Amino acid sequence: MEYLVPILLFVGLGLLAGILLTVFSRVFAVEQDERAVKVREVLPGANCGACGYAGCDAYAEAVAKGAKPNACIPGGTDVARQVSEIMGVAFEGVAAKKATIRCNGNCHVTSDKYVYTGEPTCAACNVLYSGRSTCTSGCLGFGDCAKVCPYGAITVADGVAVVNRQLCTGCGLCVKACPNGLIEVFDETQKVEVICSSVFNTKATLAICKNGCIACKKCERTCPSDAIHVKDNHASVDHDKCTGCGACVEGCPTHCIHILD
Amino acid sequence: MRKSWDLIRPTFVLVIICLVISAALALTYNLAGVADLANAGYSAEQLAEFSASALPEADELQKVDVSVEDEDFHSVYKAANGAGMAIVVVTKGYNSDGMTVMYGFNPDGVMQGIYVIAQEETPGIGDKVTTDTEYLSRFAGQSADSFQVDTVAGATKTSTGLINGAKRAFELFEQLKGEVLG
Amino acid sequence: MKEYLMILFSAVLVDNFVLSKFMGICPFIGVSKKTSSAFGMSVAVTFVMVMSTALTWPIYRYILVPENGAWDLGYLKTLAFILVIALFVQLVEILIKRFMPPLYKSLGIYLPLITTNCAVLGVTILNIDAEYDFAQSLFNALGAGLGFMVALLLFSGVRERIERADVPKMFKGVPAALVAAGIVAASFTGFGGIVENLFG
Amino acid sequence: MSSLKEFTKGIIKENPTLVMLLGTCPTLAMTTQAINGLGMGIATTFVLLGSCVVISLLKRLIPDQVRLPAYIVIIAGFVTLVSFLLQVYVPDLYSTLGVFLSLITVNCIILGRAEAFASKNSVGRSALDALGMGVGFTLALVLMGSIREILGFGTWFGVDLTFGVLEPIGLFSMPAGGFMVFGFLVAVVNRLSHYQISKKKMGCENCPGRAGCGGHCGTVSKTEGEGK
Repeated sequence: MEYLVPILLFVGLGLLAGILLTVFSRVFAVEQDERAVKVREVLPGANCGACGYAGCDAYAEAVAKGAKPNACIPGGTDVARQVSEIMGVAFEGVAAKKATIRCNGNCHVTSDKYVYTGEPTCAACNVLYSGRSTCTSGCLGFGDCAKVCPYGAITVADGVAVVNRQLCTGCGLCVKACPNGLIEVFDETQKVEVICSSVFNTKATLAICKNGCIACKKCERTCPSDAIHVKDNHASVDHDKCTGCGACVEGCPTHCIHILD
Repeated sequence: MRKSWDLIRPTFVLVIICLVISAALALTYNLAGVADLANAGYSAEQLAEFSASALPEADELQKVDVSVEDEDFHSVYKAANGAGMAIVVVTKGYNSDGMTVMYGFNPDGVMQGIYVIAQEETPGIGDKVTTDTEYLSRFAGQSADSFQVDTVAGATKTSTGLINGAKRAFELFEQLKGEVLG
Repeated sequence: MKEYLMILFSAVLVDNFVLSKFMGICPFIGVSKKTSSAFGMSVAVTFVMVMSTALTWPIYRYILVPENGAWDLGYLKTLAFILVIALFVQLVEILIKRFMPPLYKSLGIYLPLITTNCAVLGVTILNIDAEYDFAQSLFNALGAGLGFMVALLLFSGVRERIERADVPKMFKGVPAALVAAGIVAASFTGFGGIVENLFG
Repeated sequence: MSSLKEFTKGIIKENPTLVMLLGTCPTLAMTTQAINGLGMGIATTFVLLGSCVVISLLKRLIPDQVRLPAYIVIIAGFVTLVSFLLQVYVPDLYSTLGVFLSLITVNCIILGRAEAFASKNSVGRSALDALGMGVGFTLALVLMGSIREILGFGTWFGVDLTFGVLEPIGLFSMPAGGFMVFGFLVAVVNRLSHYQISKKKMGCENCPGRAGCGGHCGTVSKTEGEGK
């Protein structure tokens, strides 16, 4: 007797479980385009939004409905190739993008207005007289961008955030995290960038930061392809015209234009 | 045939697994005789250890099955050499899980001793009382009407638990005296 | 009614399932990084706990160990309970995915994690060990779920502060969180004597 | 991987408790004394070995819709078997393990290894891997148990070490102490392995909670370690 009842009980439970599961998975199947599921598995899953969609799930559904298969920047070329295979669409290369932090005001070249002992985040510090460093548009060094980077590509060295271009996938999460908007994401092939976003005039910048762009317009004159212009007291590179010749780099008196490795 | 087999295959596999496992368990459970082991209560050596402090004169305790339904009664034992009986009571101390305590009595109802079998009292505070032989020895020689044991400062809840257990044991002694000591 | 409240409060405060009974620690560490995900997780866990108690208690009382003592299959309770819980969670996941996609987006992703949660199976078994009747078991499950929620929310708040504090490198991440959990657990032992005399 | 490596990886490099942070419920609950930790470790190893072998035998037969219930029934079957053995032969260990014995079924290590490893590899490799994980888990538990017992009760495997002079610290036998000792241990392991801990080895994609915590739930991720 004690053998029969447990066996009957569990066979019944197993039967019930099996039937319910198959029925439920059949009847209540969400008409999910299985291509979207396959694309979702290929995507890295960092939900970074570089593709312009709310996350990987949203992007996968969009691809199933015909969105461009190579918009996943962090995934790079191999993800783009897999996605286009799944969708059976012609594969186009993905322009790999890298982030750059346009400030080199480390602790050796600039100083602080006050000693900040509050909440150790750039966002909080930026509220107090727009940041502790004398340069109000410079990097605060609390690493908000480092914390948000899913790939650990950004580290804070000597009070300035630095991007490790090998690890960076150009997902762009750090751009939103920086209160001073110092970070810009552009094609990996573009090598020249002005590493300063100072809004102060020549005399003020000279006093504040040795690495700062003093808006002397020397680079504007030496640039053969008219790709660099000084706007609101600091030079900025127009990446479409810039050929990466590096003429402006030597000319710059404070060496704030860098060739990115 | 192919399509329908795919449909029922998962259920079939799950049923087979459930069947095999439940059969195996039922088999081992009954063969190994786990059932009668489960509610065998305390083993002989454990009883000897308990009675050493709860009912010293008793040589060997035998379990007596009585029909007492209330919640805090656990079990009752008769001393083989007629030295009295031991009642095991579950009493509430500081911890809500309660303590299991054995109280020993000689035939005319004078408490001989007490032994705390299991307790979950707060380590370092409550459980000190349950192992403090000096305090436990105060229970010996108490009788129902002249019961006088005070609580321990700092572990009032645990010691009150032991005292309430003792009072409950006295009531149970009166109730079961006839049936157990005969 | 007083007795039910007693069970509920003792499950939430005194023997809190996470901080004193040590059940459900895996999600407690894994999911409590953000308060929003912590809240989502604890709502899902509370729901599954109450529903699985409602399912498993009758199975035990009327099938495994019936009153008339026809047979005693108490030893099979673990097997039966975990099968029922796993089945229930999987069915709920399918239903929510089909009928309430937004809810699935926020809560559904935690459902597979709940089947392997010690607290859910723990509640069902403790209900049987404590010989609670049906109503008491439901209150105990609700208390356990709320206790899980209290612990998780409290801890995710603490954890977000740890994230910002500069913790020595070897303690970064989980170790600091665990030590903080130790302190929170220590504070919970303070509730020990309250429940009994809260209701006199 | 050579079969020996398969076995040893579970003990140090990918120790389920201290590195992967799995199976934390029994780790904290059952380590008030070293002997309990040992008992729980051995019981879990037995169940892990048994279920991994059976699951890797049946891996092609179990269709995907019923994969989770089928695995759980197999694991629960082994757990009930272990509880019979303990009840008959080691009753006092059975009473100390109590409810946690039946909670081995939902121990994250077992289901984790079953899904991540046993359902993809041959029987031999799964058995070795299960044994390695089990031994690693037991060692971690005994280590935790010893620390908490020495500090909390002043004894080690029951042997009194305090010579009546030292006063044991009650905190360590309480839940709060458990969390702290576990935190310190993970920190030490973190330090010893130079922050190379990463969930990736265990396979984040197999962990049922990956959606909840976005891939690196609580451990210092590999890349972050090198980035510094």
